[in-house]
Amino acid sequence: MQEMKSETNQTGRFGEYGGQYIPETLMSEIDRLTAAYNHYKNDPDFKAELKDLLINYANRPSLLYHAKRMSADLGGAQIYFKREDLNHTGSHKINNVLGQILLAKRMGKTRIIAETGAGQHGVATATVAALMGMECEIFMGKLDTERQALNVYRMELLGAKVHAISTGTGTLKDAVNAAMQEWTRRMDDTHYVIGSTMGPHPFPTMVRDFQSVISKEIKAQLLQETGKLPDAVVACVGGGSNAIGAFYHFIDDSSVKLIGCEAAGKGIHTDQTAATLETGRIGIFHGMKSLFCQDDDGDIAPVYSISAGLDYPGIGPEHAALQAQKRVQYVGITDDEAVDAFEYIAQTEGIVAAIESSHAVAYVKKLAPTMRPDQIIVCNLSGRGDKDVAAIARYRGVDLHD
Amino acid sequence: MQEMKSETNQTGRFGEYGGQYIPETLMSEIDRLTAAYNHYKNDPDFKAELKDLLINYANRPSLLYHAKRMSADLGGAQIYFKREDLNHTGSHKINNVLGQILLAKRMGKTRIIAETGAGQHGVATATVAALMGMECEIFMGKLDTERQALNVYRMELLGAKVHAISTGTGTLKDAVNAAMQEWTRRMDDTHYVIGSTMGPHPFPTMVRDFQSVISKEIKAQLLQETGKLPDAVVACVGGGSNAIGAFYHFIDDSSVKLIGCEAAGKGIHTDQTAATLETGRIGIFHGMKSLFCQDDDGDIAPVYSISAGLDYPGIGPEHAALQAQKRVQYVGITDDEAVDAFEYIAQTEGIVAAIESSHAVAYVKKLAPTMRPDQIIVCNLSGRGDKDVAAIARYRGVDLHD
Amino acid sequence: MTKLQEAFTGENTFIGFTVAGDPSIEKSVEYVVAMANAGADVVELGIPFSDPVADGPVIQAADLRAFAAGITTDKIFEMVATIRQQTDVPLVFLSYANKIFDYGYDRFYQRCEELDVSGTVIPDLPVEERDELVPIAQKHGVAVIPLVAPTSGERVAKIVSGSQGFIYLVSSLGVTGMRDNVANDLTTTIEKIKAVTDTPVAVGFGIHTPEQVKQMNQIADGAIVGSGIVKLIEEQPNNATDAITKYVQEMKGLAQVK
Amino acid sequence: MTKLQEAFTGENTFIGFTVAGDPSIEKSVEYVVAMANAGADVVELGIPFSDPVADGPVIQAADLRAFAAGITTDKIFEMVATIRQQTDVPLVFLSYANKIFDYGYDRFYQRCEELDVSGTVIPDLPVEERDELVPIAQKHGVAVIPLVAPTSGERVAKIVSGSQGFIYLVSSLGVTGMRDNVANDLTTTIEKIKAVTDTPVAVGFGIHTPEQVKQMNQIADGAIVGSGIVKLIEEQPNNATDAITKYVQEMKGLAQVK
Ligand SMILES: Cc1ncc(COP(=O)(O)O)c(C=O)c1O
Ligand SMILES: Cc1ncc(COP(=O)(O)O)c(C=O)c1O
Repeated sequence: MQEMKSETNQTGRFGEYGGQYIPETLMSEIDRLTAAYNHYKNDPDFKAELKDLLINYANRPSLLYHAKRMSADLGGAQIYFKREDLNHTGSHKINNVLGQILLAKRMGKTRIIAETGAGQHGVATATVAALMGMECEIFMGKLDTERQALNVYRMELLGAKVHAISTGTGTLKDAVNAAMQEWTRRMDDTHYVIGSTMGPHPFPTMVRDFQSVISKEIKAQLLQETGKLPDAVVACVGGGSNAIGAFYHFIDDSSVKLIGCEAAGKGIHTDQTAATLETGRIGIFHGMKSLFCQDDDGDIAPVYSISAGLDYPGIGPEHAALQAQKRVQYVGITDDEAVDAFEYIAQTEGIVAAIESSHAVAYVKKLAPTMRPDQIIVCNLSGRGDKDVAAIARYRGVDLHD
Repeated sequence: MQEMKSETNQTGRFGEYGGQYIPETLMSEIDRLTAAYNHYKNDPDFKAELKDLLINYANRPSLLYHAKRMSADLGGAQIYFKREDLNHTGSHKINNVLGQILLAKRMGKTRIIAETGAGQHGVATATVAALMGMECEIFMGKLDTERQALNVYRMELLGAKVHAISTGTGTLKDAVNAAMQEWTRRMDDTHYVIGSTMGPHPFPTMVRDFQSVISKEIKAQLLQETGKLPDAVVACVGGGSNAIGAFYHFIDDSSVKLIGCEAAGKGIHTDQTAATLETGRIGIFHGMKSLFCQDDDGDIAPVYSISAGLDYPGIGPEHAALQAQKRVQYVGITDDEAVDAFEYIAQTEGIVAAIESSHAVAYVKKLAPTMRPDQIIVCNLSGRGDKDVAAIARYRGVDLHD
Repeated sequence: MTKLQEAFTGENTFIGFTVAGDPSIEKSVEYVVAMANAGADVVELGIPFSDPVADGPVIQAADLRAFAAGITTDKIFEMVATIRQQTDVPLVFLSYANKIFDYGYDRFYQRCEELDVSGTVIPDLPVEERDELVPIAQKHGVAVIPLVAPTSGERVAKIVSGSQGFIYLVSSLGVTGMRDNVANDLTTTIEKIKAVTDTPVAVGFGIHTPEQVKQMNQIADGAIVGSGIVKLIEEQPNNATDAITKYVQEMKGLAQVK
Repeated sequence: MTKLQEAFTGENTFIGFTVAGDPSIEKSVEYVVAMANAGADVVELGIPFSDPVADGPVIQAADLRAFAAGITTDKIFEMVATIRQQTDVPLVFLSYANKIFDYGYDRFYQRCEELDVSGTVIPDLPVEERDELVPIAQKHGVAVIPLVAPTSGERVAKIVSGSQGFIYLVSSLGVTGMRDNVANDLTTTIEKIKAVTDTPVAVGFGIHTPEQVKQMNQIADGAIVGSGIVKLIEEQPNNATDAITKYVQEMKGLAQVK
């Protein structure tokens, strides 16, 4: 099973997926980044500084929380939540951002750019840029800046400049396009912090490595508490970073079922979905060969999910490979199921989880009752749901004039 | 200096402040509560369960974070932030709520009521009530429910019922009135979780004890990191719970300066202020003898602060006593200063702190440059500021249609 | 025998309550006098407070009307001076602790003494906190009327021992207001009180029919009616005299209920 | 010598770009033919993509116009068939990798071969990923035109070795668009290329004046103009033929700049 851990080769292939499909203009910079990453990831100084920031700034290790009420209520497996929502800035995004910006600093960069959808990754990036005294510009679809005006102001408050991108659908995909373009224009002093396990190599590998702290902690925490491995690990999948982070150190443990929950939106048989792994097909986009939601002619299709963080037409190449290898099972969770789970975990455990993470919780609700009480599910709570409360209210028909 | 630690006597007096000024109808219940608290606070089982919840649910210990960039920028003392903002639910309020609800459970209660202003304490209460499977009703001024519609929905999401109180000014003080009334009506199965070090004995003592984990941790963490005591501890003061929590274990250490920052609003010489310790006078209200903002005829005056959590016309009796003893210095921080500090810490350290906590940060900005680099200030970040971003934008004239 | 105790010597002892200054100082004087003339044995005058935690919506609204009319504690004493020109009915104040504390205990009770106010009912001053005030009130010959609640249990003896004037027995849980069923276990509480003291016991909170007044006068020494009267003022703020007169007469059993 | 290489044998070699289907299939055919007739040595035909990451706003807008006109890859091949009835000007496609990948590499290059399309420029297919496609293109005799950027540095040799058709040298950083100052260190890059291969070098991105075309033809083998032409279509979508003709003639030095 060694190859299962899908170590990347030189050009970042995971099976047939991955690669570096980007303009030549960026390739030298990407080469430099790859070299720098390969160097610093083994550099004791770099590792020590990153560890210190993870502990003393991001608030790691995050709790592994035994959800006793929910376990009892569902009447099956013991459910544990990995509480990435308790990280500084409220999601797993900070793990990756700290790693990349620290790396950028070592590379001599003074300016950081990033894309953001709902704003989580943008806020994390603006945060760490402020902490490290770096210039920061965030690219965000115009529609998203309107839907998430508060997050725009939050990033500005942190000292970042936010660009509203009106090309295309004015959403996350277009923000990535714009950030890529900006990087092409100016790379000498600038690092582009991609927010998920996507894009050209080395991003999918690098982001995965920075996020793999999640499964490393889960393994140690659960072993200490129960002396066992989990029977299943469940995580939501947008670009795939929190999921691969939660899966990584279990990939070689064949007894551990790994389940990725993608956003089915109104249902995978409707055109209002973002379930790339179930409905997409292989393609080349945003620097990688992977699975994408596309129309008949190879154009990227508009996608839909109630969750802005899962509303992306692609998937990280490592997930495409893990699906092909049948190592990870990917399931679609509808808006309805996610909202139900959002409410359920709030009322059962007093945790307001991100609507993204609620997709994973929704699957746990189905899975747990089919398992024995001596079995264990670990569900990654990738973020907190404060940002989602207004949208959930709207979904339930409650009009908030906030 | 033993008496400095202001151990309460039987009726909860701190010097001339404190006491139990409540209707006779409630007194038997208050007596039962006092007895229960005195019993369980020394009960190993209770202590163990609370400790477990603090660690495994509230995410304690909270970080003690060395703000190096801010220390360097201000060019004086080393600044450490106690990161209560990283607690589950985003503020120190959870420390107290966990303690009280656990106690209520031991007392056989099945129903929890609480007041809330901006919603922080209400959310924390609804959260823990959900966790412990207890009924929960929250009392909130009508005006506040309108200003904080999102927090109302959040509490409902957690399973709580929220009552909008339209009597009086429709704000926090009236919410307390209403919760008191409700408790008077129904106390057999109901515990009233007061959210700060206020109200009749045993609340000011009990809430302080539950919050004193803050200073206990600060002391241990700082000793471990620097081998020293801090030179100053700074905290914001609304009812006074986070401040007393941060001060408590330093009260006997006379070398440690303790500074409480209250909300001066538009200025302590205007009528738009909530600076009780500087502008209030002794009175009897909400079950305690303490300092209150009052008009000429002994009626409670309307108060004002940009910060909903500090917008209260009274102060916990222990603070009134600590001021009288000159053990703690209380300073007023204006809206302007607090908003500046809110922006400053965001841009310097990447931390979006609560506007309440920003009052303490504002004073640190003044204090640090007057101190030597080998001196240490610990500032309590009582909560996170996500809830305040919209209000700060409005304050800065930015119109967010979120 | 004090003036207050004397008030409890007749039939159907009735204490009427109104908020001082509701709806105006003049009218409020008129209504107090009307109550006295209609046969009220004691009149309880509420001092409005910004935060009347122990009161229900009817009395809270009366407080707001009184504030709108510009009421202050000083003006209330002026009001009482005017009332005293027209009646010597025993008067007691209902006041939250802070109003008295902030006025100054000594100054307050001195004025009470001057104006022949017999007692004070302070809902947020339980027996535990009474000592700071009772000696001062006593010095001026003013009773501090203790409240006993259905929940007082073992506390009763401590509360009523050494009491003066009368004892205010809260008829049921909760805040003031009109209730149809007044709790029935009052008898037990009254027995507990009577075991300790012979200070008269008046029952209040939730009483609003002549039958209730009669019933209370059987098991206790008097009845207090608050919201019932305040409601009449709310209904016709400037013309409540007749209604109040009739209401009090009915309560006293001096008139037929229509 | 291939048809493409032949195109680089004259003076002022000029490659004109337009987006296929902008603003309509008919007009797009007309504009390609007009370019050819006006003297363009090669016409580069952009295949619209939903997410043209390497293009500036002018070409992005053209893509949208083409999509609005219902363009698809199949229709583009039909377009080329029509074009081929009127001109045998060398044609190359500018396409993002996914459009070709999704159409099927073999199927795509087979159609190119059938329609005498000489090459493909794929902005998001760097040398690292070329191998999956080049053998197939070669089988069909279609050139995969490599892009070299000012930032390519040591990568140049690897990129251009074994190249066919021509080499697309990106004149300056960033995406396509009109720029006034074309970077001057092109010469160094061209020298690096020439040290490895004699495949012709055409410079593109940011070229829009006849002087720039002349200058590029001095230091390199040809110039590519994209946004300059697309802008003319944007200005008068249905009547751009004359403007395009004149523009191409000026670029070729066949007409005076007004
Ligand atoms: C809380 C949270 N979870 C999950 C995601 C999805 O991203 P990924 O799949 O990279 O973890 C996001 C993205 O914004 C997020 O904010
Ligand atoms: C974050 C935060 N800090 C401080 C306070 C003030 O309360 P206290 O003075 O009891 O700490 C509040 C009250 O809501 C709060 O939410």
